[in-house]
Amino acid sequence: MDFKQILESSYREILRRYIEESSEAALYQGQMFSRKSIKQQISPEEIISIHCKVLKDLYPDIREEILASFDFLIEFMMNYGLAYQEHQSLRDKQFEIKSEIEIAASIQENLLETPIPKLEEVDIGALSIPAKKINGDFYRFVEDGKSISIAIADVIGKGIPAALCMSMIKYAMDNLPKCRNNPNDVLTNLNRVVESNLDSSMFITMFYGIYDFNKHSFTYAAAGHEQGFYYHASSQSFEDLETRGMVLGVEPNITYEQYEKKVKPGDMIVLLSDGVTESRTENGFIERSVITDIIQSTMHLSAQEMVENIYRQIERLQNFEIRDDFTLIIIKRV
Amino acid sequence: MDFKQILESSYREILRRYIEESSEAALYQGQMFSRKSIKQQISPEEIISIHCKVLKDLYPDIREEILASFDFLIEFMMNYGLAYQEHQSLRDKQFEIKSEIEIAASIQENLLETPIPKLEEVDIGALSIPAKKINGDFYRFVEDGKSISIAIADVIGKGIPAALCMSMIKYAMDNLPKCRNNPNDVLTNLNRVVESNLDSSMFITMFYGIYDFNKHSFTYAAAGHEQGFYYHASSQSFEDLETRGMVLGVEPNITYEQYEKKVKPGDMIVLLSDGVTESRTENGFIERSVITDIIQSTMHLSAQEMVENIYRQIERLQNFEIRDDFTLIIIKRV
Amino acid sequence: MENQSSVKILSEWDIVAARQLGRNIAKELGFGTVDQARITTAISELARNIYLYAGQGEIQFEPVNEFEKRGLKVTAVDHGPGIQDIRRAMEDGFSTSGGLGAGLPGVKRLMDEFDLITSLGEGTTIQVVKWLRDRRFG
Amino acid sequence: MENQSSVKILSEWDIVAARQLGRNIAKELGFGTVDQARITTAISELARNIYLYAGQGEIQFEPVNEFEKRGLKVTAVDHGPGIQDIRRAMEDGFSTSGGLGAGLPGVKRLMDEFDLITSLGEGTTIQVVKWLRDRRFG
Ligand SMILES: [Mn+2]
Ligand SMILES: [Mn+2]
Ligand SMILES: [Mn+2]
Ligand SMILES: [Mn+2]
Repeated sequence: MDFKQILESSYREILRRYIEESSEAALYQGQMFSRKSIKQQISPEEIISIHCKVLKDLYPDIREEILASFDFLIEFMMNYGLAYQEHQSLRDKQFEIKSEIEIAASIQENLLETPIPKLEEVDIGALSIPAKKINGDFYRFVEDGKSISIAIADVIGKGIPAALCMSMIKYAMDNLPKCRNNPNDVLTNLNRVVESNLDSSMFITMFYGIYDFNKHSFTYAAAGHEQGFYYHASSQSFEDLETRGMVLGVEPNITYEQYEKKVKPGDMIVLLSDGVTESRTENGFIERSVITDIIQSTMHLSAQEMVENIYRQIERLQNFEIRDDFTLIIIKRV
Repeated sequence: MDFKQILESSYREILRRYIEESSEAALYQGQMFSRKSIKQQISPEEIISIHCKVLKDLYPDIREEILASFDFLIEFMMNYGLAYQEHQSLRDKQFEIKSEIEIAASIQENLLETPIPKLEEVDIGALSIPAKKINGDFYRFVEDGKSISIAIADVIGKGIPAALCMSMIKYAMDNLPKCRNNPNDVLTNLNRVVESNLDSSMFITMFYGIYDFNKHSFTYAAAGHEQGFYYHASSQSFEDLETRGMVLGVEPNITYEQYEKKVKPGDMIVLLSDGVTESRTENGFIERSVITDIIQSTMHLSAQEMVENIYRQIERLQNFEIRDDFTLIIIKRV
Repeated sequence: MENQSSVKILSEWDIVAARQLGRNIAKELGFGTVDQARITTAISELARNIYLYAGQGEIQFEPVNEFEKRGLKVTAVDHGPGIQDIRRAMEDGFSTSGGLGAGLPGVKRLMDEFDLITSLGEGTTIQVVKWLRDRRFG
Repeated sequence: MENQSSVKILSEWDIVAARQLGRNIAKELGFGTVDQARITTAISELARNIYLYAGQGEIQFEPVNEFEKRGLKVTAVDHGPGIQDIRRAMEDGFSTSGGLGAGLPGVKRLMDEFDLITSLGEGTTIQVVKWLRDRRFG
C-alpha cells in the first residue's frame, strides 16, 4: 500500500473523529500526521482533494455546489503547491552550497593559520571570529629573534569574496621584498599589490606594526584601519593609537606615515578590527569607552585569556548576534 | 483597504462565479489571482479559512459538520504554511549567497586574468569555461622575449574551495624562485607550496611547459594532469603528450620527469583539462579520438578560433550541460 | 492526425480555450481532479508564455500510448524570438515567489515528461506528457 | 498572578491539554480561527520540545495588555539540558521538510514576539506573544 492510500484512509479516520468529538486530541493527531505527509512530499492541493473526497463519503447528500467549490480551491492551491515543491529543491541546493562554503572555510583556516608566538619579553593573545562561516579579517605574526611583526587586516565585504582577497594578501605578505623593518614600506608595497590585482570595488584596511625586543619600541603604520589602544601602566589610562593612511587598493602610489611608541613594563598594545568597536546593541553602537572598560575588567588575566574574555563580554552585549568579523590582539610587555 | 480584505472579496466573487457558471474562465481567473496572494505572502491556511467563510456566506444553511471540517483542514495545513514561509526565507538567503558567488567569480577573473600572447613565431589560442560560476581550472602565460612558459592547472573539486586554491597557486607562481628554465623544477617547487599550505584533501593537477623561440623546442613536465596532444604536420597525425608525475599536494618531496619536443613548422601542441576529454554524452564519455577528429576539423582556423570552435562542438555533444570546467590551449608553430 | 486537436493562441481568451480543451481531453482519458488541475495549470503556463513572449502560437493535444502506459501529450509551438538563456529559464526561484506563476520549472514539475527545443529568432517548441496512474487518485 | 494559568508537561497527553487550554484562552480573547490554529501550533511545538528534550516542564498562559494592544503570552519553561547551539536551533531548513515539525523558527513565525533564555544544564525558557489584530480576520 503506498503512502497516498495510507494518507487517504488515515485522513478520513482522523477527520471523522474530529467531527464527532470536536476534540483537541484529533486536531493534534491531524497536525502530527500532516508532518508525515510533508515528509512524503504530498502537495497541498492533494490534501484538499482528499478532504473533498472524504466529505463526500461521510456526507453523501452534500450539496453539489460545495463539492464544486473544492475544485476551485484545488485550482487556487496549485501555485502554492508549486512554490512548495520549489522549496524542496532550493533546500537541496542550499545544502550543497553550504557544504562548499564549509570546505572553503576550512581551507581558509588552514591557509591563514598563524601560531601565536610565546615569548619571554611580551605576552601575546589573539582571537579572530568570523561573523559568517568565512572570515574577512586576518592577522599574522612573523618573529625573527629580535623583533616580531604583527599584521591585522579587514577586507571590506564579507563571505566568499573576502576570503579570496585574504588568501591573496597572505601570499603577498609571505613574499614581501626585504623591507620588513619599516611598517610604512610594507604598506606601500602591499597597497601596490592590492591595487593591481583586485578589482576596484575591493578594499582592505590594515594595521602593521613591529615590536623590537631590544629597544622595546613599537613602530607602526596603518591603512585606513580601525584605531587600536595603547595602555599606559604608569597612569593606568588608555590612549588611542592614532594613525593616518589611505586604505589599500585605492591608488597605486601611496606613502604611509610611521609612528613609534616606547613600551614600558606593564604597558599594553591593543589591536582590533572594526567588528570589535562597531558592535551594535539594541541601543546603537558600543562606545569606545565601553571597550576600554571591558579591557580594564580583564587586566588581571593573561593576554590570551583577556581576548577570549573580552569576546564573550561583547558577544553577550550584542545578544549573540555577531554582525561583523571580530579580531582582537593584545600585546603586553611583561 | 489592505490586501486581505481585497483577497477575501475577490475570492468570494470568483468562487461565486465559478459555482454559477462552472466555467474554465473562472478557474483561470482564480489561478491568476492566486499568484497575487502568493506575492502578498498569504499562507495556504488563510486561503482555506477564507474559502470556509465564503461558503458560509453563500450557503447559510451549510451543515455544521462541513464547517467544522474546515477547522481541521486549517490545522492540517498549518505545517504546509510554515514550510511555505520557510521557502520565502531560504529564497532570500539563496539570492544573497548567489550574489556573493558572483562577486567572488568576478574577483577571481580579475585575479587570474592572463593575456594571450601575440607572437610572430607561434599562434596561440586559449579558452577556459567554468562549469559553475567559479572556475577551478587555471592557465597562465609568461613571456620573456626568448621563450614563453605555459601553465595549465585543475583543482580537484569545484566551486568556492577550488577558487581559493587557484588564487593561492597564482601567487605561488608569481613568486617562483628563479628556476623558470626547467618545468620539472617549477613543479617540484609548486608541489612544496601546495603540500604545506593546503589541507590534505585538496589536490591540483598541473602541466607546465616552456616554448623556446630560438631552438623551437618545447620542454614540459606534468603533475598528474590530463595528457595533451602533439600534432605532427609532416604525418598529419596526433600523438599523446605522455607524461608521468604525482599530482601536487600529496607528498612534500617529489621530483618530476622532464620531456622535450622539437617543434617543426605547422606542428601543434594541444593542452587541455580533463573537462575537455571527459565530456560525457548520453552514450558515455567522448573518446579521445573524437576530440582529435574535432581538432582536425578546425585546423584551417587560427588558434583562437580553433579553441572556440572546438568548445562549441563539444558543448553541443554534451547537450549544453557542462559538468566540469573546460580549458583548452593550442600552440601552433607558424 | 485524427487524434490531434489544437487551439491557436492569439489573445488572452485563447488561454482559457486551451485550458478548457485540455481539461476536457484529460477528463475523457480518465485523469482525476488533481491531475486535471495540474495539466490545466501547465497548459495555462505554456499558453501564457506564448501570449506574452511570442505574441502568437499554438497548443496541441494528443493522447499517447506507450506499452501499457496511456497519457496526454501537450505541445506548445511558437515562432517567436526563442529563449536566450535556457539554463536560466529552467532555474528555480525566480517565477513562483515573485508572483510570476509557475514558469518552466513549474511546468516540468506538473507534468511527467518535458522536452524543449528553441532557436534564437526561430521560435520554441515545448512538449510535455502526463501519464495516467494505475489507480485513479487525486 | 490571578490571570495566569498553566499546564504541566509530563506526558504526550499533556501536549493536547496545553493546546486545549491555549485555544480556549485564545478564543475567549477574540482571536480568529487561523490565529487560534497558529497559537495552538506554537504551543504544540513548545510542549513537544519540552516533552522530547527536557522530559518535563510547564506551559504558562497569560493575557497581556500593552498600550492599546491586547494579546496572549505563552511561556514554556523547563529545567532540561538547555540548548547548545542557539544560532543553529534558530536556523531554517532543518525541521519542516524533514517532517520534524515547525521547530523554533516556525514558532517564531507563528507568533509576533519571541524571546529565548537558555543555559546549559539549567534549562530553557521561551516566551512568545501573539497580538490581537484590529479587525478580526482569519
Ligand atoms: Mn570585513
Ligand atoms: Mn570589519
Ligand atoms: Mn577541477
Ligand atoms: Mn577537471
